[in-house]
Amino acid sequence: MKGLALLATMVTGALLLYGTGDFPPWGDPQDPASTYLSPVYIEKAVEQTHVPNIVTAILGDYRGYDTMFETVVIYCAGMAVLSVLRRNREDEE
Amino acid sequence: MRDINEHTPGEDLIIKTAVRLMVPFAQLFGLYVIVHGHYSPGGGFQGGVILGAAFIMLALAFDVKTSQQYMTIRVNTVFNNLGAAIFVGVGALSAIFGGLFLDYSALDKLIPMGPVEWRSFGIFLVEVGVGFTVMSIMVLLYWNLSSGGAMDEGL
Amino acid sequence: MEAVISEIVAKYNYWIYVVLMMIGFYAMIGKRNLVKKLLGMNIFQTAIILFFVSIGVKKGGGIPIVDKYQALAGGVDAATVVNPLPHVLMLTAIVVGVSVTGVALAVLIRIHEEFGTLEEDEILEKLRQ
Amino acid sequence: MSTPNLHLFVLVVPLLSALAVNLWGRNNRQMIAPLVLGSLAFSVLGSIVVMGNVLRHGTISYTVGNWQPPFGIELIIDPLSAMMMVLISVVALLASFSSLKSAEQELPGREAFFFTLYLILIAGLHGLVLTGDAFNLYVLLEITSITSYGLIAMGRGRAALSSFNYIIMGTIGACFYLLGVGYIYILTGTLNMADIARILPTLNAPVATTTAIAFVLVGLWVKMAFFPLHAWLPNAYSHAPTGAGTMVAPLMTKVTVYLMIRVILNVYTPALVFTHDWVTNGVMWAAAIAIVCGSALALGQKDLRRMLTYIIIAEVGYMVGGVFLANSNGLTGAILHIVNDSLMTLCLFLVVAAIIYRQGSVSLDSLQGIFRRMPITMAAFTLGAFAMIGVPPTCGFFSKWYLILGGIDGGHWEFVIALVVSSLINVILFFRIIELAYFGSLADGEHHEHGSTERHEAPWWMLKPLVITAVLLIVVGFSTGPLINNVISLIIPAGF
Amino acid sequence: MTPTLSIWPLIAILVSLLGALPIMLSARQPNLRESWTILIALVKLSIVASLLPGVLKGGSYVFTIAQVLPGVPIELRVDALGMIFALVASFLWLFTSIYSIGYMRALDEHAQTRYFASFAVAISATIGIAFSANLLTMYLFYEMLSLSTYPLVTHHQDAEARASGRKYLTYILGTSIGLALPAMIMTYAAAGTLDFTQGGILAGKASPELLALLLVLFLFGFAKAGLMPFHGWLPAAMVAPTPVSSFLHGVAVVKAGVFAIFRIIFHILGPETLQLAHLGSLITYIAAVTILVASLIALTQDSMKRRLAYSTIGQLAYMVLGAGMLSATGMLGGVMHLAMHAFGKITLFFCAGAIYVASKKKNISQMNGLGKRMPITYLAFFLGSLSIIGMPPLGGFISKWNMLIGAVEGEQLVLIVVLLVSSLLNAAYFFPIVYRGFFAPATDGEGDGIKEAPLFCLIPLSVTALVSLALFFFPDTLVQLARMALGTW
Repeated sequence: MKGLALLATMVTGALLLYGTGDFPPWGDPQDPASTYLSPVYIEKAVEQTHVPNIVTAILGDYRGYDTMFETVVIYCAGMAVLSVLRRNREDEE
Repeated sequence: MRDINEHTPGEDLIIKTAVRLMVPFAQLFGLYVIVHGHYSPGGGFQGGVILGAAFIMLALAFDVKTSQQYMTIRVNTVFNNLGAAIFVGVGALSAIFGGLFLDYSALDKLIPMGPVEWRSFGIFLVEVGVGFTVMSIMVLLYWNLSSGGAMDEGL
Repeated sequence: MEAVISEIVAKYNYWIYVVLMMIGFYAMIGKRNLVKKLLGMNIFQTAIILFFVSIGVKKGGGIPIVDKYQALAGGVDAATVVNPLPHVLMLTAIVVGVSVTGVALAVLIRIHEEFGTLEEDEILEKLRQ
Repeated sequence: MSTPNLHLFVLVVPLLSALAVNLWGRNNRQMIAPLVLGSLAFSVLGSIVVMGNVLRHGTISYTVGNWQPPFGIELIIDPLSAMMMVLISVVALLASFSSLKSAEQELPGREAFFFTLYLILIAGLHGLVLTGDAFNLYVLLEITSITSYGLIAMGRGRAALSSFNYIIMGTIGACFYLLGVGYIYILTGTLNMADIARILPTLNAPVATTTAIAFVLVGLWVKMAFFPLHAWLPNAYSHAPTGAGTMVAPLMTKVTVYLMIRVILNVYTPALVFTHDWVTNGVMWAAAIAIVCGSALALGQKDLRRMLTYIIIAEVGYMVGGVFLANSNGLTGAILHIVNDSLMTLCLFLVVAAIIYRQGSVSLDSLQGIFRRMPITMAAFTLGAFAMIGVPPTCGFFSKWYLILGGIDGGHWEFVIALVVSSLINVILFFRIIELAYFGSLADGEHHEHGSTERHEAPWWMLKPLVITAVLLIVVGFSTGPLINNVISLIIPAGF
Repeated sequence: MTPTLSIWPLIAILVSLLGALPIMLSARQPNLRESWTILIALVKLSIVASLLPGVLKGGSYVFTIAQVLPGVPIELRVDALGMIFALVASFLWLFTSIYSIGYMRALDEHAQTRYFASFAVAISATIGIAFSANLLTMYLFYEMLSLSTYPLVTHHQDAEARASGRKYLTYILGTSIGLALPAMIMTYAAAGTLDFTQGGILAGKASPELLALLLVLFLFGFAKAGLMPFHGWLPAAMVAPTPVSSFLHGVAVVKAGVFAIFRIIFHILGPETLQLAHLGSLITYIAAVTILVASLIALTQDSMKRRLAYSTIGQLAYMVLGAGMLSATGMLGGVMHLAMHAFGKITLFFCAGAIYVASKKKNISQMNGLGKRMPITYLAFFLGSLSIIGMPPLGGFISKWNMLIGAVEGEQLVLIVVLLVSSLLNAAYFFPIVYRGFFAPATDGEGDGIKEAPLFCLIPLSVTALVSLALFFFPDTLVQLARMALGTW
């Protein structure tokens, strides 16, 4: 069991590292991640939303849909915990 | 070494007093983090967690019941529903007012103050909603997990 | 050899996150104690967060908060600001992680009430009877 | 409300009514049923209208917050997702009738929480089929997961343990998916599905691309309980509260299969996924084994609901195999089977719910001669069983037809044989029960038709959806041709 | 002559399908229920008969129910071959219903409503098979027939009945799903259509190997035809009440299997195509073996119904044999035997049932001297057995004669021998029964009170016996239909 788990772990890790082979070097200003979308966000966010904190702008507006569901997720977590633990009182009564 | 028969729950005096003193400042700070999210690191989640932490401090220093004097279960329920409702509601509202979903600028038809300003304000609104939900859920999680769902004594 | 070293040095962030993640992953599938599984899960998610945030890094980039009026007047030079998108994503991921942990803890409490233990082997033993 | 947002209201109305249920339903339970049924009925109507629009005016691309993609989050409503929306809302509505009953019996005092999670889960499923953004998909995946963790953990006894295993496996799946997305993001710098599909072929980063694809697919396979990764499903679904199983079992795995199809067709192009033959063949073999093992394990079960969970695993094998046949017949069969299988599973789980409601157990020996106690339920069960076996003209036959046809086209005989074998095993599985139910006990000496003296049928509240579902099985079966010509054929990419 | 669009075929099917409802609803009043059954049977027979003249003129009626798969609708077509089967089935159903009333009431069977209802569904499935326009539709009704007869086989609900019910399903569904379905899909993949067309749809579209594979899959896939080694379900199914055995397992179900094989050979694979691939002998040899083995086993059976069952297996193989000769005369004989055997065999089963009702005797060894007490029954039995054996002046002679001619034309010596030998065997296992009945002295004290079975039983069996007699003198319509079915007129 443990051996199997260890093997699985090693294989996964090796695969992940192997996958990084094609990546640009870390923090390279020219890598796609920081040349395709992010410049537009950085340059446009303020004038489009009047929010100098770009992270907030993206979080609240550009990707507001994500954030909405994120709120729902934590809401669900609360409800789930409540409903899972609530049973005790029923059983005691 | 506190006396077993002593009924006032929680830890010793110093902690209680310290918590009493800290809670208002913590809450103030939490509010600041929420509303100042536009201009500095912060926003609904961060502020909400800090606000929640304030109540959790109460529950830690005294016990869950005590913290429920400051935020009753009913209020908590209202808060977490209200928060989610604000966010979804703002989105739905902007869709109803002719825009696309979550397109705050569409709310300009409701109160004219300029589409871009509305975007900024809409972000603020949803951040407040997020803050409500996160705060109340954090407290709720602590109440339940610490007391195994009974929501009375706590740790 | 040189090439490999330089490769690793150029991307050591990935190595760190992979190692961290594998610790968590092993705990998740290898450990027999449910709480350890849960902790492994948290490490796992933390590793992913580290990974994403490290994507956002940009040499010579500052924090993604700019001066509003200056930005409105003269615009912003993208080179001076790190990539904000990964931070946004990770805010979401953190919240998801917290939620899952909360639910998992609640479930663990129920399991402990049900079986009186959190050791998987003992639980399975109890189930067999 | 304005039509361009209708599909979002299909999602939002259940969400808001979930909040309402939680807020007001705790104290007065009369609130719950109208809220749940009303919102779900609305989403049924809405999704049907959306489907009509899509079929008339073609695919809709919608951006939340009115930012043009890839900056905002894009929603894609093409015939496939429209069809899934209709399917989800219909199944959810039908299931909710029975869930309301069994919840009030099994979870007294907790219905409010139960249906809050229930409705949010449905909303999450709608979001999943709508979204056109890789990361948004992850968030919604987590929503559906967390809600179902909660729903499952509400069950009695071992439910908590099963739920915990599900949490671990589900998180692994979701995180693998997230990793894959991260790799894609590093390579392309975008999260929009259409954008990724446009950029990815132009890069030459074979290693990273392959890794990304592998992790995304594996993550989804964990979520849908594809063969080697299926261990969590039977416990989770058979220990869940009856009301939860009735809705989760038909929808969750099918929607995940839909996601896999979506990812393969619209994120990575088929050209990138089906590059290596050994991979495709491996998956085909895994699917074949999944089908055979799932059916074989089902044979060993002593409890109807547990038996059905293993059949679900086999059915997942059907669909994954159908997709990886990588020919149009196979894909058609897979998509068709998503529809048919969720209806069949719904039908059978509704039967289970009805029986449990009446006699508390569905262990095989408790089904002795049950036909004379619950004739309508068992009649519907028989129809569902025929569909599972694949007897024409029930819908199950036609999807199986396409899958086998695709298997023959692709020359994957192992898959064809597995399909046939599993149908045969299903014959044994279900006729074992039918024999018990119909010809089982004549212990009490009265040898005359209709043991109406002891007849004890489930309440109409649970029977109505059951009967409707059973009829749907036939109707869908007969409308296979139109369904394929008008909807599914529009989805099959030209390369197939 | 272009096919005319007509809804009557659909109605002919639906009338008994929907008729099941009033039968179930009138469970409480048996008389009403039985009169429903008779009424439905009459209506169905008249509808089928009303379609006959058009078919005799060379026309055909089509009706498309639904377009389920591209190129494969669920469609009904009434042509000559189907007409033969439909006529025989609906005609005999009428008399079986009458007979059932006598039988079931005399024995006071339980669950008669379920019995009559499933019977009604079964007959609609049979007509559906007869009127199907393509393989998919036929497969649909074929499965419907299997499933609707399952409750009839398990009717008694005791351990034995359930065991044989299980066996029945295992054989029938197992083969139809395991062999026929893949074969059908392969055919579709190869030909792109499944319509029954004169001369087959696979001409030039399939390699000889594929053809051989398909042929074998289909031959055994339609296990209702009882070709060895897939015959085991038929003797097992004899636990059912006698009307079921007589009609379903003497006529409808088994003939459905043979009919399906006819459709495959004539209209899917195509005789010429098979001829080119030299596959005719394959069919004939499988059939020949079945004939001989089945007849030999029949000799050893003491239970009346089991003996009849094995004789049925043998006779079914005759029809397949005839079709397998792929020569005009041979095929003609095969097709005609479908009808001839139906009348003969149902008579025999009716007699067996009548004897059981009158004397509660199942085994031949106990039936000494019964003939004197129930002369009509035994006379009918005699006629029926003559027809099966194939002696003039009974219908069976014509069909067997044609097959013999076919064998001679084809210079297939083996087949000639098989046909002659098996006829002798048939005689060998039928005549003893008649002999015991009339001439063997009744063991003393036995069967004093025994007299003829109730009229409800007696009329049908005498009618069917007379019909098989009449078919010898007036076979023209049948011959014409058969020729049209084979396109050789």
